[in-house]
Amino acid sequence: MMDRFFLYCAIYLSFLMLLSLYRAILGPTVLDRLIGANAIGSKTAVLLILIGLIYHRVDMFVDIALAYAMLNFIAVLAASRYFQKRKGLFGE
Amino acid sequence: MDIVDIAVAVMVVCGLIFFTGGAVGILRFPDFYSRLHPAGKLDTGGSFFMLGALALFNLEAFSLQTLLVSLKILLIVVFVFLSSPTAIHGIVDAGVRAGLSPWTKGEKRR
Amino acid sequence: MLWQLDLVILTLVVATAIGAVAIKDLLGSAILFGAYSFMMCLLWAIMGAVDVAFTEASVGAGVSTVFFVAAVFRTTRRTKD
Amino acid sequence: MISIKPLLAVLVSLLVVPILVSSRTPNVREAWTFAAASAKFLIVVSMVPAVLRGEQLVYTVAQVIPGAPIAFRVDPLGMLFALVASSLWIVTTAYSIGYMRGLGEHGQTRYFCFFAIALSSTIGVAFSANLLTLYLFYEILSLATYPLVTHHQDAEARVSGRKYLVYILGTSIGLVLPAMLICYHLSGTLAFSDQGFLAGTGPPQLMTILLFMFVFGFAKAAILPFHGWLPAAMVAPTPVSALLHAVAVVKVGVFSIVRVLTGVFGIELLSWLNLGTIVCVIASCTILIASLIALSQDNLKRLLAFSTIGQLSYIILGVGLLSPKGITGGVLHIAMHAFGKITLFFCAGAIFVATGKRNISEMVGIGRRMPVTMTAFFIGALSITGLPPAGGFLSKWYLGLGTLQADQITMLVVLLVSSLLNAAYFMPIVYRAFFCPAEMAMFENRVQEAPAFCVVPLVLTALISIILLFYPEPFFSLARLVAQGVTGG
Amino acid sequence: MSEIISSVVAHYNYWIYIALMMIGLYAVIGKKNLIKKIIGVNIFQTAIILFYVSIGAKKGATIPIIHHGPGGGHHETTASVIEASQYMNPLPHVLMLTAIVVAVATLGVALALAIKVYNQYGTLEEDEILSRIRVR
Amino acid sequence: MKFLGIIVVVITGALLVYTTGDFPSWSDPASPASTHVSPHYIEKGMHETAAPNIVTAVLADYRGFDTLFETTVVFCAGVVCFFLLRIPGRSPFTECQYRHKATGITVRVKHDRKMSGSFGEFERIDTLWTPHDLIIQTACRILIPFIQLFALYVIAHGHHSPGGGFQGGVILGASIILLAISHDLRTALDRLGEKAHAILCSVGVLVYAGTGAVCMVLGFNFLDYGALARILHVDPVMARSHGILVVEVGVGLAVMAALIWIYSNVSSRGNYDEGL
Amino acid sequence: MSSQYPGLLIIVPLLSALLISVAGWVNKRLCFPIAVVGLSVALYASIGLLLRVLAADPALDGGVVLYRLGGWDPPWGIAYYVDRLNALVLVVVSVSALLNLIATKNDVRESFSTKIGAFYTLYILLVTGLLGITVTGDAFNLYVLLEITALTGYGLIAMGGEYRAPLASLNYVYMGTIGACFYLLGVGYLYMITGSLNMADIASILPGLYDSKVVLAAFVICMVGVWLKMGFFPLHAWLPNAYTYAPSAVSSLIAPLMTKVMIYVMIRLMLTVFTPEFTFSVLALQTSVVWLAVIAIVMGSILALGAPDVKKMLTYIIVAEVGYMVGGAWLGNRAGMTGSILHIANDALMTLCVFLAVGNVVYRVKGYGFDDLRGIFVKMPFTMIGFVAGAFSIIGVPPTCGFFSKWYLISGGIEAGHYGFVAALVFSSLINAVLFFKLIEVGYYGSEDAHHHHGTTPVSMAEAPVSMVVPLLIVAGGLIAVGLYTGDIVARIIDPVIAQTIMD
Repeated sequence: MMDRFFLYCAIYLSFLMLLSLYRAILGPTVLDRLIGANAIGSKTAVLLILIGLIYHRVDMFVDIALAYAMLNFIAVLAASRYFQKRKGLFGE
Repeated sequence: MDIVDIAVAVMVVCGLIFFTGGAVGILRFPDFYSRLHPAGKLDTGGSFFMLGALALFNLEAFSLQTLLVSLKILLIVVFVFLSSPTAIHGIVDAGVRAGLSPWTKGEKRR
Repeated sequence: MLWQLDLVILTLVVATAIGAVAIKDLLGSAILFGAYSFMMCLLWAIMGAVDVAFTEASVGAGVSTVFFVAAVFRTTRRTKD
Repeated sequence: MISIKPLLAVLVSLLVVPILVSSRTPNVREAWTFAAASAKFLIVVSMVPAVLRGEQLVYTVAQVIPGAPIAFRVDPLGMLFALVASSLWIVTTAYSIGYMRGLGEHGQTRYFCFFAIALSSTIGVAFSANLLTLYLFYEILSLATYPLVTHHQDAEARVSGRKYLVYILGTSIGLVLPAMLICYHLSGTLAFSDQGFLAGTGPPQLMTILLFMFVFGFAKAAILPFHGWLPAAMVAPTPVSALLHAVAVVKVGVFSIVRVLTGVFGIELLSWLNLGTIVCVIASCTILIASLIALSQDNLKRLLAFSTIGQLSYIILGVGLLSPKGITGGVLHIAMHAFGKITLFFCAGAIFVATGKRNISEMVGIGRRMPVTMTAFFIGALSITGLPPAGGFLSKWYLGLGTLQADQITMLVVLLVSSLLNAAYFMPIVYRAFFCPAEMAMFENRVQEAPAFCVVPLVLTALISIILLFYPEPFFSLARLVAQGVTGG
Repeated sequence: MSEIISSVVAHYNYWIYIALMMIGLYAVIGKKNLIKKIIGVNIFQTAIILFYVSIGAKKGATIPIIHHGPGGGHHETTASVIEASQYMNPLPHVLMLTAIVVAVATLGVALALAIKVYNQYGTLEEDEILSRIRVR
Repeated sequence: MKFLGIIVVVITGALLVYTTGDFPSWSDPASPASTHVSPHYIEKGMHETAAPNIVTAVLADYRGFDTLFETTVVFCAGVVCFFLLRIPGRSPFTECQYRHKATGITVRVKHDRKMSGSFGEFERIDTLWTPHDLIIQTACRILIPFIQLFALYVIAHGHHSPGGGFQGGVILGASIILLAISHDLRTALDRLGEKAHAILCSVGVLVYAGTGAVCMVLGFNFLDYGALARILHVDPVMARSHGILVVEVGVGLAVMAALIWIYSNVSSRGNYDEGL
Repeated sequence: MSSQYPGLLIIVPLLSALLISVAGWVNKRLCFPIAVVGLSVALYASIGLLLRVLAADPALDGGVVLYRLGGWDPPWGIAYYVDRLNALVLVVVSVSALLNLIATKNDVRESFSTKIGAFYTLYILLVTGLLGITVTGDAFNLYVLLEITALTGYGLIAMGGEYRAPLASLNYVYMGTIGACFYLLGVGYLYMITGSLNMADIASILPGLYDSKVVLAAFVICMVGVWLKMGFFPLHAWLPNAYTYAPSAVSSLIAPLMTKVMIYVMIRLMLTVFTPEFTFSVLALQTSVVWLAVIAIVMGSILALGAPDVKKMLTYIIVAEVGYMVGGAWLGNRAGMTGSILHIANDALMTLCVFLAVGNVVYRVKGYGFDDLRGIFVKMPFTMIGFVAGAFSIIGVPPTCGFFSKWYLISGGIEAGHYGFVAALVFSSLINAVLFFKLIEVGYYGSEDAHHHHGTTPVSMAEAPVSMVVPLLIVAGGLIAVGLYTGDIVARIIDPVIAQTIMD
């Protein structure tokens, strides 16, 4: 029962990812894309745990999610660093 | 259907609502700075509720191992709480340095 | 074996891939490529390949996007297609 | 009989190349060249008795392809050719020394090295036991003579070098190689045998095509229309022209054609398919056209070149007659023409060394100043025209007999007409050299004979040309053996 | 209905892998920007990884890590009989770990090369580079 | 080019889709892939290598040779990036400015001479100086030790849960990259200098290949960890398990160092001056 | 010890590469000796393997040396299979690599002075990868090794100091990666249908599955991948630039070996994994592939005619040579396959010879345009002897080895009745002759202004150092020696390989 519930939750979450993806693909500026990607990332970590629960092997998936949570923001930081170094938003 | 399951379901639904809000906010808010708000707050909150619920659910069959797993899930929450605001801060900083001006009412959506 | 989730994520993956290739901004491409690898990671997890998912998670989130951003930073964001 | 002598005969001049390269003074270098030439000649001569006894010396170097090893076989035809080439090398070496020193040419070491390599491959062609080995040495010869032809390294040499390579390499890669492979595919072997190995292996049309591929493919034989390289190659220093374009290169071409006709196709197959006539027609066309062109030449060496083109086809004509006498005559003509033509070239070179003149029109009255040279020239011309007392008469005689034997009267007419033409382009030179009025002579008193190194060889070859009429051994016996072998009688 | 779904499910993964692969291939052939091409190459590689992992999936099986006792560590505590059908096929996973690593390594090298190209020509567009070469 | 691309893509895609008709259906337990070789790994792997994570067992033992070269590929990438991009010698700036963090005194140093001794108290300020961002730096300073700890856990726990040398190595490398991003490339390189990570990279692969070579010296085949039983005084199965661990450590080292190497070259265009 | 030869073959170079990498940071002078030692051991091991394989009785165990890595039995672990075919390729690879290493020592020391450790590391790893590809019996392992060679190749090529090198290398990255991925995909198809990755195991399972579309697709995809990697004609676009703009020490390693090893892989796939029966009778691709090869040969030759400099010309010749070998292998008869295998060895040697010579010229003259070659015969006589030997071999002049493989290829074409292929081979020989004599002429005649009668203006001799010339001359001598031993090589090494399969 709970499995089914979690499965629907997961599908719903992936639907939400689609919404964020819309922003990530069409977002007018790069920073909007960045927000979209970040949102996708935070949902991914949750989805990983959900999948682990559905598999009944959450002890195996939790490491992945942990690593994910740790590393997810490196990319975001890196991308934001791009602008901190006095490079413009549009073009060079 | 014991009490824990219900609690878990409620928390998960809460988390989903947060996430929905976040997603809709990211989608619908007019400009970059306002979109940061749902991205920063609602997603973090959603993660908190969802992960908390899952940690709780995991504890149902209590053992040392499941406790460890639950602690790890909580650790993820901690990490999300630490890293998500930092990331958002970085993005805001980038936006400011890139010279993006905030949206004011009446302007076209961006 | 979660074929329902599998179908949804697969569709997302294709959308992300098209986006990453089509966007006329290399930094955006790099970011979307990061998102693409998140999706891939999920996909591996769904199909039960935990080790692959772990690798994809650490590589996609931690390293390859950073490399892309660094390379774009050192070259240019401009692209004609 | 297995013997390493054929290999030695090939290798002896190759082995001397490193010594030549490293030798410090010209004298040492030339001494070594002489030594190699003599050694080669001795080795070749030492095999003559065995060949005359009817034995064949065989030596296999490497098994490269099943049915086609790199192997040597000494038979009468090869022996005859090797004897001519190796004996003339000695003479030419002496002549080269005189010529090159006389003109102070550059790059003499290179010249002698490639000369040695060319001679090696000539002997290799002569002794090759199968088509593959023949092709191998044929190619090496083509490549080794390129630096000799283009020795002057000027614009003219560049043009004629290109022409040379295009003709020689183009035909050998484009025609001979595929033809050889088709032969191999048909019969599974490439080894020459007296009766040929192609009989009964393929349809007549294919045989005809193969024949054309071979005859035109060995472009060194300068059969029309693949003759263009030969006059062009006359830019080379005269000893090169002499040895290589009167003896080695062109004779290798002719020799290869003869080898292929007799050893690959076999007389029987040729006569059955009536291919001999085709060969004869091709050859006679070449003879007549080349002689006519020669008539209009003013440059002496070019004239000699066109004469060579015509004379080579005599040999092919002789073999193409497919009659024992004709083959004897053709094969004998290899030797006779070699001695006659080399004399002529030597004379041309000697004149050039002594006077710097190249054109016939400038040689009026030269006989007074250079009597020895011009006498030798006269003898050579006689030999080429086929008149006694020179050796050429003998081979022409046999060729004539061959046409009768083969019942090809047309060919006899061709022979006679071409002999007349030969006389027509040679005799005016001799006449003007000796009998022109003194006031018309274009030379001053200080012109005299070329250096001794130049003169002695040409006298020698002229004498041999005469001697060969009266004592044609061992060439005559060898030629008869060849004819006996290939016609089975 | 369920038959249609099952037949779609039976090949859906393979179609998607082909779609991804073609996206990558198109990016490599059709795009002119060098970094876009690198992204294309990477998508191509992940498509193949997707294909392999799809091979390895097995219905009714769990992830290829054997259930072992809570003490963890010693093999004596394992359940005595392990059925192959309980666990997923580990081999494609192993292969794909290697493939991912290779992909990352290739990515690094390709980016380094792209930077070098940019240093030399000042642009990443292939046609501009070619015109610059021609001018030179 | 675009048109050609579309044609090629459509044709190739159509051919590939055509062949999917004969594929065994997705996740079919009876497909050949699941029935020929892999059951052996699943059923015997645990008994033969004492590693519950079959993927690790196959990766580091059954197909350990693949993994050796996989590590070598990463090593290669590091060397290639260095080879291509690194500009040897001093940075082009002849004069550098350092600021003492506590007092704010600015020191000029000629020819990029290193500040001796208490370098940590100074920070470099010059045209390439990056803005000082307190929030990010602090957050990262807190997070990095945990990330590294977790990475070590992942390497060591590869037998029992997903993870292993490669994943752990990537996380370790990523932590240092995070340091470089949040602070400065120079800061990261002060922790782990160029020479150090270059040598570490090859040492990592050497650990792996050396383990195999030790087996060879002991008279077994290359990478046959059973040979280690003699050295470690355990039974061959446990020896295999330990062998896997040693190898994973090597992989982790190599991957970490290689990623840092690639990052520092790519992000600084080879002059190791200023990172992203 | 001798049972460990296959292990030594790969491991010692690998270890030496790692040690070089360390030594590059400690003491740069150690790099070269370590590299020499590593490759010498590899050479020793490969010769040992060849002898062992030759001594093995084909009837007994198929004449195959089996080496189980990690001690696991083949379908589960990775195993090396060494039979006569790959023993031959092994020897060729290790000999060429070692000679090139020694020959280019001075060049490398001058052009890569600061990164000498990295250079030799990549060099040895490249050779390791090539050796591994040759020796491995596992389809996936081959992919990994392929990537090693590719990655090192990318790095080495881009470091030429040439203006266009990085772009050429980057294009190579795209095409090489796509090619390797196609190969990987093909292996995946095979794995899906057979469940195995071991080549011998796959070969034993496949015969029952010949009518499956998946096997067909696997074969075609593998072939496309391999063709991409070897630069077979329509897929060759990356090759000329990459090989031309590579530094000369690298192009003389990569140009001879990379494509040849890929052709070996193709032949291995055709003969061992998919049996000839499948390749030639089930598939209807044979004629079209040979025609493709014909186009490759013709186009390669024509493009070579229009090449602007020496190296470009040689690379287009390589494109044509790839056509030779692919066409020969796909003729579907014994002679063609023999020629193809023989040409792997021969072409490796002659390409090595020519590229070494060009490397020497570049070392002295600092350029490889046609104009840089003026009067080169006087300047560098020994180098040019080597060059001419290699050129003759490529043209196909007996007794150099190039002639004999061409012989087999042409006779295969005649046997198969494929006269287009025969004509293409002859045509390309002629074009090669034109090309090389163009070069030789330029080198022979010296500067244009020397028109006067007695030759050229004197040019002083400036030969490359002995360490560069001697290996070149060894290779040049080897060309003739291999040519003379063709019979032995074919009878003892190549014939048994083809005999194991059903091909007549």
